[in-house]
Amino acid sequence: MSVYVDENTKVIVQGITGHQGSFHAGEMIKFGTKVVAGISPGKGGTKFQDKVPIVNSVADAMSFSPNATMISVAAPFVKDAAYEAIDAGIGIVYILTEHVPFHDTMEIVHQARRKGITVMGPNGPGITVPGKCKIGIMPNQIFRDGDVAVASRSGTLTYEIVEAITRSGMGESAVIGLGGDPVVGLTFIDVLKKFNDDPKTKKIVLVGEIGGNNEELAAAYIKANIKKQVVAYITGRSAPPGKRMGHAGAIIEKGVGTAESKIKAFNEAGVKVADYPVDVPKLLR
Amino acid sequence: MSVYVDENTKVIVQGITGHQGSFHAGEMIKFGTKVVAGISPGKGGTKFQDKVPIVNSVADAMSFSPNATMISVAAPFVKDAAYEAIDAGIGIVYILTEHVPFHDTMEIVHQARRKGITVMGPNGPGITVPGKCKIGIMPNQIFRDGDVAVASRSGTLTYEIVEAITRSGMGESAVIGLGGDPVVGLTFIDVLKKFNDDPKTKKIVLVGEIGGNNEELAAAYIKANIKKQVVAYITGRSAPPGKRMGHAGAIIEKGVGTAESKIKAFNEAGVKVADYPVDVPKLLR
Amino acid sequence: MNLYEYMGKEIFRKNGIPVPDGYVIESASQLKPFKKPSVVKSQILLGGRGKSGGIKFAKSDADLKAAASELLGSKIRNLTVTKVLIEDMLNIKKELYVSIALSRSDREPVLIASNSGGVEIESVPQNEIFTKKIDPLLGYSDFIGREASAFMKLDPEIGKQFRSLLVNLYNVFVNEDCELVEINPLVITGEGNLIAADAKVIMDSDSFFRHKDIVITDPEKTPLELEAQGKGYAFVELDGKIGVIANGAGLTMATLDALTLHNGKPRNFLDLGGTDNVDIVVEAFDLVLKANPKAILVNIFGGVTKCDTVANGIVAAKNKFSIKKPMVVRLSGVHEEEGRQILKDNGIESYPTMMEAIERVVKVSEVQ
Amino acid sequence: MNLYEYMGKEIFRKNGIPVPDGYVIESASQLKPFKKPSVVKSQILLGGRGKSGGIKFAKSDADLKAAASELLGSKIRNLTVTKVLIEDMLNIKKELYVSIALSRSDREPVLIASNSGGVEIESVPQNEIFTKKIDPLLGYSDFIGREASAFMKLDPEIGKQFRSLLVNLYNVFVNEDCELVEINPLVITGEGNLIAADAKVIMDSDSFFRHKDIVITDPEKTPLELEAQGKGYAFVELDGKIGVIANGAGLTMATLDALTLHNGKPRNFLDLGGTDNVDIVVEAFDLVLKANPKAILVNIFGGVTKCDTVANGIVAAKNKFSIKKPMVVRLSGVHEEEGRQILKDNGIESYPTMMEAIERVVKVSEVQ
Repeated sequence: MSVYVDENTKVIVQGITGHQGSFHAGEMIKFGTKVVAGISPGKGGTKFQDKVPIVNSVADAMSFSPNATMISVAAPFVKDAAYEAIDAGIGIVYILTEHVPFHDTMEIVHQARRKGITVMGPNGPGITVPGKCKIGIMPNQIFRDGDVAVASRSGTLTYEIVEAITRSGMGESAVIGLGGDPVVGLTFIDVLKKFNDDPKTKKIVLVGEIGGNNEELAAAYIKANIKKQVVAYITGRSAPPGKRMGHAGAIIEKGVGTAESKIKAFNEAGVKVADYPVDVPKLLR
Repeated sequence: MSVYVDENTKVIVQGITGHQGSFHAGEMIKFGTKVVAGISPGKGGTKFQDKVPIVNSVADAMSFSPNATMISVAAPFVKDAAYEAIDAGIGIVYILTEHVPFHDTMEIVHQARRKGITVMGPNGPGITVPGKCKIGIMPNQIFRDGDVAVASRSGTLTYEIVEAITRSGMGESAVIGLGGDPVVGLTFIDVLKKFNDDPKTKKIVLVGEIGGNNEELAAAYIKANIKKQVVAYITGRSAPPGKRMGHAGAIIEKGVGTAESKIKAFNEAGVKVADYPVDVPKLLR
Repeated sequence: MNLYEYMGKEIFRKNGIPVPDGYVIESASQLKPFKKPSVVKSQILLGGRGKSGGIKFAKSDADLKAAASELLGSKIRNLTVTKVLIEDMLNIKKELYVSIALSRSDREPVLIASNSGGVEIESVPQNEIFTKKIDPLLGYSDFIGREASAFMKLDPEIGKQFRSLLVNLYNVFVNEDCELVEINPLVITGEGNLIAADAKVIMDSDSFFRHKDIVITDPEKTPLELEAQGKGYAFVELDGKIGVIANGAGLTMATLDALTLHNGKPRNFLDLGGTDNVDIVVEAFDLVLKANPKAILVNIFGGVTKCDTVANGIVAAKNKFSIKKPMVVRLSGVHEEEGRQILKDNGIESYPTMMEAIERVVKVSEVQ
Repeated sequence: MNLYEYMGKEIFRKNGIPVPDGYVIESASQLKPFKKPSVVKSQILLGGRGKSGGIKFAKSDADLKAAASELLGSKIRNLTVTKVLIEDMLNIKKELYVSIALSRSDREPVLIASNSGGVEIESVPQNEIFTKKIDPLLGYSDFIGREASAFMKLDPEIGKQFRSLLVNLYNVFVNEDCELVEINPLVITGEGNLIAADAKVIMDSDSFFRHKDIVITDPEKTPLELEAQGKGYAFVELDGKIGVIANGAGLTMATLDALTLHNGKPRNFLDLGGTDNVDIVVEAFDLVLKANPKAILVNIFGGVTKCDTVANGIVAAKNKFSIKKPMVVRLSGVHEEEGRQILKDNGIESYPTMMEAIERVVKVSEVQ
């Protein structure tokens, strides 16, 4: 097993007949991902692109032994779709959808944790292991097989950095988007553990942003546990303090969350922080 | 460790200043149980029987490192008390109270399972390991240290059978009441596993009753997994069919639940079933 | 506690589950003028009311009056009909089945649904029944209804109504603390609507402290059982002749079992519970005596309930009610010797073991 | 989305959380006659309103009129007061603090409470602050309130009111999809009542599909931001001079960062999102032009959004709005070559890397 997924990962797509679902399912198939079934209630019995069977429910898709699902349904229906996947016991639940109410995500994440299931997203680009499996919406052509693992809280910015890595002559062992919402399934620490255990991964890139304390916790974890080289980029340095979580947020996250705090934490953990996305490959020695 | 508890088990009592709580806490102390603290909101700082510290919350009692709690609060407050104990991470939550709505118990049991916590009861007599620890309301004087483990869905009837075992010259390695409610924390199978793993236990007695399919499942489990001698007694043979769960119950439990069904299942598993409580010791070879 | 159909339907109505328009009467004088073809349904807690003649149809005012008059006061399998429900007749296109029930072994609710309704669900083949456990910490979620609808091959419009009904049915199950909510048949009408033609609701009586708005007298209890319930006793009338007082539900049931195996038929089940109070014992005798048994057996294993307290209660009851009927008492456990001495001093026979007492009471009841 | 105090209090009132009697006005002519000593509170979304003069007290009708007239239309730290809340003055005995907030790292709500209210909670020592995570699958349970009350050393009667308030506060947090519900101060009155003297409520705007009854215009957005929101763009006005259009929130933010590090000040944040539609690009230019920047930077990493589509959009916008201001475009990724050719054919300069484009736009904006 590579990081979370590999060439044997069988993927279903909840909402495969939707605009986003069908486009990205098609791209995933082009990438080489084993898309074994699509879900579209009421359309069971038809096929996607004349090949992939469409069924009415995740329960019906279980005969294809899926290990992962991509959920691409409208935000109000995401919680139900995720519960359906968790109920069926699918190990990886990736939620493409944006604008999911975070109260729904909280419940999804807690229920998934209870059942030992990994949630990726919502509102993230998914996961790509070059040459093996892509689940999500990252552009197919930016990757090259290599030894740099990337985890990011962002979408397009991730592609920018991945492409810079690829252009520099290096390649990627895995690229994971955590998701841009206030509440998402994965933390940097979750992913760092996987990167650390993956023999193929030699170098690690973390792409963080302002808000929350995910980066600060990751920095402390790296200092204590990670021997592989880690490089970071933090976006939002120039953002005005404007939107905050009110006073209570400051208490919960103990005054952290600014770009300065995150950069400082990384520097203290021996993690070099790039000023520009394009600088990331230069810092990877 | 004996079955669930032993001489090192530290017990707290939620509701220690109540009528039932104080009486049984006193009896448990006489038995030799290490009662390390009692909970009674608003009475923190006082003592029970001039020895046992009383505190306001389970959180406050955690400084005494309890492993188990006895909940003896009025039925409407049981769910909250159980959640409090589970939240604090106490490994064994015994609920003495009767008339707890089973919807509350369902939630307690699911939450406890999620956190790896054992629930005993509600509406059961608790657990006794002679010479080591008693949590609950079984009369102190009926036990003798021995090698017979008893699990029962009943209260007083358990004492009747335990006393018969003791009078016959044998003794008990552990006695557990599952609780008499429609929904309880433990099944016979849960307890059989513990009895099987306990080196001191050589013989096992199950005291069942009509309703549900706990006994039938236990019989199948015994047949497949248990080498120790098992003897059973089933009460309710003479009960009129009167109270049933409606038609749906029959579907769920697939036609089982009668005394005949249970006795048949036990006989097929090689478990002798006593006609009268007093016959149990005679069947223990 | 089992609710009458009309009570269940009232709960359904409040929770957005469609039921036929209707009203309940206790006397034919309460009948409203005939408007539409109607069903007149006896309110008794029995399955198969139709087959037993408990349901009649009315196509005219005369029909309606005749049906109501005939049913009210009639006996159906030993139960007297005191209320009938008058409802608009449905244009039935198809009958489905749906219920949510407690699974004791899984400790969670189970949804049961079938395309084959209107018959006893036990008679429907397993492969035509959809079952799905519902996690009580999560509750109902729409995918469950989608799975059920697909299994039942419901057309999209009916499937939509069905899924919306399931949301409400689960709310009833949870909010009303039910052991069972069952709709059989759930009717698809000719007009394409889904309507609950029947309602079976069993509530958990332990939950009544949070349903104080509901004042219900358990329709399945006898007057004596209701009196006992009011006084806090677990008491069930049976059809034998030996009155029974014991402590603990299991021991009481074991006492009835042992009596039965000795060819002695119990008159009642009465569990004293775990109290140590003379008055509780006296009150228990009052209830048992009202059931008019031929003999009385008291079977006590003393623990929280001490034997001497019970003995004092027996003596007090004997004096208060001038009991002449034979009484056989078994006392064992805490304060056994003191208790048996008290009884002996008052001329009441007692035994240390259950078996001796059982044998003795069966014997004395036979000579009565 | 941050709610005004009066909106939060309306939600509190509906959910059984005690708030002072009061009403909101937008003009002094809406004042009701003076009855009781009152507080006149500017409805602006700023902490420390009191210190900034945004809260006034009225002990007479004349006071009231003076306070309302003075506050309405005044500016407090750059925000214009358009509404004031008139409330009965409380007889304050003590001030507490309580809130429920989302903890992003734990992905669950956290209860925060302190005996020291009425000041910024950040200024209260850690050991005087009670915090407790709440499991979203279980919700609030009374033991949490008991622990908090004991920590805060509330007397039993106030503790009871506090626990009942927490039940309601948690309901608000969940049912209204809040990121934060905060009461500071939570007042203990001389009469022994617990009353929410302030209300800070932040709702999750992604949840608005299930709060259709609530029609709220985000009070913190500028008119141009509201227009952009209505058109579905993530758009924020800033105080620089370089207009920015990029795709993806992270890339857009990184673009602003890079501009800033090059001493170029962005005029706005505009995320095109992941669409592949010429009109979306044209509309984005409309918004950015309304902000009147000195130059415009477009930074696209093509994926779902293809570079040639964006290029066509830029050309269309240039023609439609007759744009004369300097534009610098960076196109990279899917259909990059085609896109850059389209721009070249229309006399618009473009670069393959972000850094080149940043350096160029900073340079051209300086000469404007």
